[in-house]
Amino acid sequence: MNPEQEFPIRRVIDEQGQLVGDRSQVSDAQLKDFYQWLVTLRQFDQRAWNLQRQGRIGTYPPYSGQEATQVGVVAALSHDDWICGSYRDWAALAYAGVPLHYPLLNSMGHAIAGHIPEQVQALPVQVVIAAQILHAVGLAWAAKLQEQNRVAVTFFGDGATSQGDFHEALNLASVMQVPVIFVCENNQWAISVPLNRQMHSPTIAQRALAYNIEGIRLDGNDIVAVYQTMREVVERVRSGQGPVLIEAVTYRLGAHTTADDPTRYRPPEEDEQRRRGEPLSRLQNYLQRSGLLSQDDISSIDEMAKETVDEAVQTAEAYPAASLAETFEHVYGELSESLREQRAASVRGGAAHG
Amino acid sequence: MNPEQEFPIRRVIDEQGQLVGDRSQVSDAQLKDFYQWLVTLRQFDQRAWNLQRQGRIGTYPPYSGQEATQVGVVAALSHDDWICGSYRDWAALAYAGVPLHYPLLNSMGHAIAGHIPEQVQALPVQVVIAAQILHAVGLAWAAKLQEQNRVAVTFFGDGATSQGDFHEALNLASVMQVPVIFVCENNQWAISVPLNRQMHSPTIAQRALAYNIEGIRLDGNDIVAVYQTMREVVERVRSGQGPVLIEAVTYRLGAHTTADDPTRYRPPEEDEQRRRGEPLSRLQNYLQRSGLLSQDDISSIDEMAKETVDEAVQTAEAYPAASLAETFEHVYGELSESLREQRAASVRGGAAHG
Amino acid sequence: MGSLTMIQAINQALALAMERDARVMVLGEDVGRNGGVFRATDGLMDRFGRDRVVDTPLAESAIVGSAVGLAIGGMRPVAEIQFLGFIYEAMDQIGTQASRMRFRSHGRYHVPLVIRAPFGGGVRTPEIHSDSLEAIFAHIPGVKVVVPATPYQAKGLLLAAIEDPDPVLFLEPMRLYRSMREEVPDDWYEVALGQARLVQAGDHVTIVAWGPMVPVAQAAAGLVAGDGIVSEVIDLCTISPWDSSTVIESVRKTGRAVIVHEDQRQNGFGAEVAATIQEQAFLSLEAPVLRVTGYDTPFPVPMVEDLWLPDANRVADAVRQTVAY
Amino acid sequence: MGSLTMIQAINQALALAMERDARVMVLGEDVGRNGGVFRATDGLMDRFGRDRVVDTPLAESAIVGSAVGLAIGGMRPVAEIQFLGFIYEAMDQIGTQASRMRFRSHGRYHVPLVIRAPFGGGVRTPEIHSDSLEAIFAHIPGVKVVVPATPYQAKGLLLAAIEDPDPVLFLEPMRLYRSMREEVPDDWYEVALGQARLVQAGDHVTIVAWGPMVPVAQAAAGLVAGDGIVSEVIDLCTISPWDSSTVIESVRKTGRAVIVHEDQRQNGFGAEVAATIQEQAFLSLEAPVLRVTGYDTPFPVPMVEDLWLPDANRVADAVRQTVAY
Ligand SMILES: Cc1ncc(C[n+]2csc(CCOP(=O)(O)OP(=O)(O)O)c2C)c(N)n1
Ligand SMILES: Cc1ncc(C[n+]2csc(CCOP(=O)(O)OP(=O)(O)O)c2C)c(N)n1
Ligand SMILES: [Mg+2]
Ligand SMILES: [Mg+2]
Repeated sequence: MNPEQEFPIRRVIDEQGQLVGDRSQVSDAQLKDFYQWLVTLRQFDQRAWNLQRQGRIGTYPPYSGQEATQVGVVAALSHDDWICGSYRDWAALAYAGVPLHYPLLNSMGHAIAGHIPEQVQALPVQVVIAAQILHAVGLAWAAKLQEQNRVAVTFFGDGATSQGDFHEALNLASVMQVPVIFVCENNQWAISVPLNRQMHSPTIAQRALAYNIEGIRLDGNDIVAVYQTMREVVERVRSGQGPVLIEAVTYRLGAHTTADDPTRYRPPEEDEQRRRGEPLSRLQNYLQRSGLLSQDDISSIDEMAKETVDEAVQTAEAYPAASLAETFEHVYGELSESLREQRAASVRGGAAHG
Repeated sequence: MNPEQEFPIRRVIDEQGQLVGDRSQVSDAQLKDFYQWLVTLRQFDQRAWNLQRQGRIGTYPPYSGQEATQVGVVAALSHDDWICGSYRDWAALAYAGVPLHYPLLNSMGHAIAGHIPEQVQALPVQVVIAAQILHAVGLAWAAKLQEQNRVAVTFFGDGATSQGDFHEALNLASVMQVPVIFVCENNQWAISVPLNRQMHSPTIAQRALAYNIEGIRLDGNDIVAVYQTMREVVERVRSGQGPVLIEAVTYRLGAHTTADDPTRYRPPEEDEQRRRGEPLSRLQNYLQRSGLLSQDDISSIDEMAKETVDEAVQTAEAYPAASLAETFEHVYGELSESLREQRAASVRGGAAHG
Repeated sequence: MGSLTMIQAINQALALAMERDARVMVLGEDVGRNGGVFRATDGLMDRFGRDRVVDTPLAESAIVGSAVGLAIGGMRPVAEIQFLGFIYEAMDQIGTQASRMRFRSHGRYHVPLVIRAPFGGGVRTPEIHSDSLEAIFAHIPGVKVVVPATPYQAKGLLLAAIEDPDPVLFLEPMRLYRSMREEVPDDWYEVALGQARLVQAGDHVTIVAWGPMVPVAQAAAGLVAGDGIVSEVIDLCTISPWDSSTVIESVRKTGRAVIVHEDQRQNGFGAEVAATIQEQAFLSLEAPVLRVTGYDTPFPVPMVEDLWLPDANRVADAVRQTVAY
Repeated sequence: MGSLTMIQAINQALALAMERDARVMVLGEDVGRNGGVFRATDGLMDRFGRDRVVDTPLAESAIVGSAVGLAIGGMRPVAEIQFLGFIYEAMDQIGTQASRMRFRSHGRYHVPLVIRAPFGGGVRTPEIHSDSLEAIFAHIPGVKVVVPATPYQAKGLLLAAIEDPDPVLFLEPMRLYRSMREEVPDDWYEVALGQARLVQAGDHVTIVAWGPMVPVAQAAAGLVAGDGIVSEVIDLCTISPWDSSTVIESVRKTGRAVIVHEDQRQNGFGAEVAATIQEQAFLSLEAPVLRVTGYDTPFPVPMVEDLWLPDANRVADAVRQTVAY
């Protein structure tokens, strides 16, 4: 078996922004909306980076380069489909309806950042690599049992595929034939570990063969390929045809987090080459090339994005501080006697030495 | 991909004992020796079952039906290759040189049963499903680093393939390209769970595709297929060509353990059909058919086996009882102060109420 | 009302819960067709179907991790870990996932999940099958830990656990599965989590135990009664959150305490009980709080387990020692 | 002799061990090219090559499980778990495998394995990264648990751990990695495992701490010195097996004890220390043994962690309370 042949990369718009496939499932309006999202999300990501550098927020994990995958996937979902992502999936959450100041609250250390707004069906971001993959299987399973016609989507990295939970999740999902879509954001790196030290196989999609489920490899920097493929996959999965594994081939443009220095481990040539395919300029090129986007449009979208991001920053910075007392509230549904006493003591302690 | 086509079952002697392939890599003498081992091991297994029924030993996990795989694999190893098996792999250990009274000591609850004799390179039997697969990877890795020219073989069940450790082990082994051979004894059942509830894929061998390593499916009830394939595989693995996954298709003739009642879950028809291929009668049929084994041979081999088994039972039953004091000896290389005190107290307590 | 063993009481509780609430489901290894290796789930698959009684693949992390999703998604999963010793495979899904979803989501989600697991010695199992691990889970905020000691308690506590909005580890002492019968009402009833049970009242010493050690504590109380020592025996029932008030009140009365657990001594849950007693009943204490426990070795081979396990004699010795102090 | 931070001392210890013994190897996530996320393994790959400094796939169970095999196979693996909070993924390989190979094989095999892991708060990490779990491992027979509190200690303890024939969990307090410098000999030296360290002598109260709480205990001792209270501060250094003699001896002298740990309170290791003190120094105790600890909640969000963590004031309050008892 030749995996690269068996799992060809689906692509509709190439690195230069040329149409190389069928884009009949995505309207011009949709594409322009995607563009606006990608611009806003990119600006946000860069602003967050800067805020961290200024000491205004804590550790932040940038998603730049992966926006097309995150947005394209979520765009193909219904509002009550489940989303279970990792720390790097704030773009997906934002597109799903989580306000943009949430990731900032998160990096500022506010507990509320985990409280996904009620109208969004998503779990809080996951830090433990691969754990959320099993939650998605369970959510999809619950949906199937309750005949809810919902699917669950889970995002995870290339590194996550090495974890036992990845394997156990795909196996269980295939045995139970639950409506879950596994989206691997293969950004080539797990912190400093490149894909070829993570696994000996050329593709991640081929792991689907182990579970007798469908595996699809696509260009994760091409939002059209992502969106169109997902539309098709979501429909199939929703209709009960079992789980699907998607490998979205993409690239982490920035550092792993604000605490990381990728120059320690990324060869500059490879970096240079990989950056070329990044999703935002690609989409912009295509839209400009096909006359769907003028220079004026670009400026005004940039402007609007800046406003949106400014607002998110202001909201986050104006947010009331988290309190220690709150920490005791959500350990259990009810405060135990001992926790009640500890909470009281913590307040007294604070008062005594405030 | 059609897994059953991609991974055809290697077979040399068929269920009726007819030669259907090339057996040039195994001599007549070797075959007769195998036969003697299979007879002895089968008798032993049945005796152990009876001993448990008589209350003379505790829980015992019979291996009947899987002897060809266990013996055929070990026969292809060198003396210093590592063996890491599960609770059901006493036939493998016995063939490797562990005295036959060890499994009895084990089921009688003697601590010494874990002390594999010095001349055998094997880990004690493993109860936690799939944990030993990682140990084998580490042992193979150590051998590679120290240029020892050793391989490691690990046995595990079909159920074990669902565990995270299985996946992590195969992935790590393929990345590090260590000399390990993964032997899955696919006996169709994990206690009461049949293969098709354990996984959605028709074969276990196809899991090799996920790791870009070689996968081989063979008739685990055909000792010639097992032995010849293993000879070839061991040589390749020893020469540094990376790990191999072997699916030995076999059948657990008996209960999961003496505590299990398979009539609760095994459909009689399927059971009936599966039993037909069992390794001992198959080999006997072949040997008789080809004039290598007379009725007299059979009787005398049975007789010898009985003696061997009798001796094992006597040795085990004469073995001095384990003591509580010993329990403290091998927790750490040295007894801590606290353990020393506890040991002393345990002896006092025993004396006071003896 | 019937006279049931603990395993029957558990089976009945599961059936009742499934009957009453269509969201309740059972999943685990061999829980379906086989009815569980101890028959805790016997008959449930025939009665409630394959959708609600699920034989899972052999993967504990998958069992618990998917159950977290099932619970958030609206079901009420009761997962079985075949033996507690194998729960380490699911440790992350319990310790950083099930236990933290409520906390992580600042109250948006919670995980009404019960994880049942047989544990403890006295039945001569192979390695790992007899390990006691309640102390480890008692140290993890966000999960509750329950250990029944009688058939009646088992049913009522299990039903309360299934109704509880948070993850509950329900640890079943294997050696008590069939060791005694007790009258158990046929209907639904709950025994509240987090409350200790006074097994017998006494004035001279408080013996604190749970699960498999409750009968041992009772037997010890019987032995020392011959010496004129009247013991108060308390069954904790829930290890986390535990009912320290009942224990403290008792020790304030008796002035002496002996804690009994089967688990290893070092940092066993007895340590927490002893530490709390001396903190909160210091001035009442006439003698050090003693612990009678398993030794700090792995659970031993079957041949010596009876010697390793705390028995009535060892407990009685400790009681005499503390009374004579 | 150089003035080193703890992270430098650890790096030096690893380099020294690898230089001296070709069997010593380092494996884990990002330990190679990147030198570890805290730079503990910085420069080792360049110096000792890719065979001995291995960037593994992202799989903790594989890291520990294969290291068990490596150790039995003749190597001396030093595995890194990137943050202690992720060690649950390897729980089975630690709790039933590394810890039991000696026991299971009745002494035929042993596992000379060191597992290093940064832990603890004070550095505003995302969720799970700051969890303290020493109490859990202290409850598992067959592993040792070491927690250094200074650069000198860190190097000497790590070298002793690498020489030790049994699995050692070596837990590195993140907040002490770069918080202070200390003179550290360039050469090989060992600080024996299992021995507590007298940080300062005193007569009025014994403060027991380890790792990240040692500087806090010292600061508290400074605060109460103003009230005329002279504290004896003891750094446990090794949590399992722990040096109870040193602690008991001290409490017999001072009659009072305060235990400080960052980990949650319920069944934290402080429970074992308190339980043991009252057992063995009962007649010397003038006041209950107090515990100053993290609260029984998950480690909180960065914004409140300083309030959650025990600090010198909370410890000083407890000291005053016990002295005034
Ligand atoms: C179980 C676990 N182990 C280790 C870590 C530390 N860690 C955080 S991110 C990361 C790399 C993840 O790589 P990948 O899955 O490819 O996701 P990416 O960061 O590239 O999005 C590691 C090792 C963790 N968070 N969880
Ligand atoms: C981690 C773990 N989970 C559960 C068990 C209980 N258990 C013992 S054997 C077994 C089935 C194993 O099936 P398989 O791997 O096919 O091996 P077989 O018994 O058929 O040889 C189970 C579930 C265990 N020993 N370890
Ligand atoms: Mg990645
Ligand atoms: Mg099997």
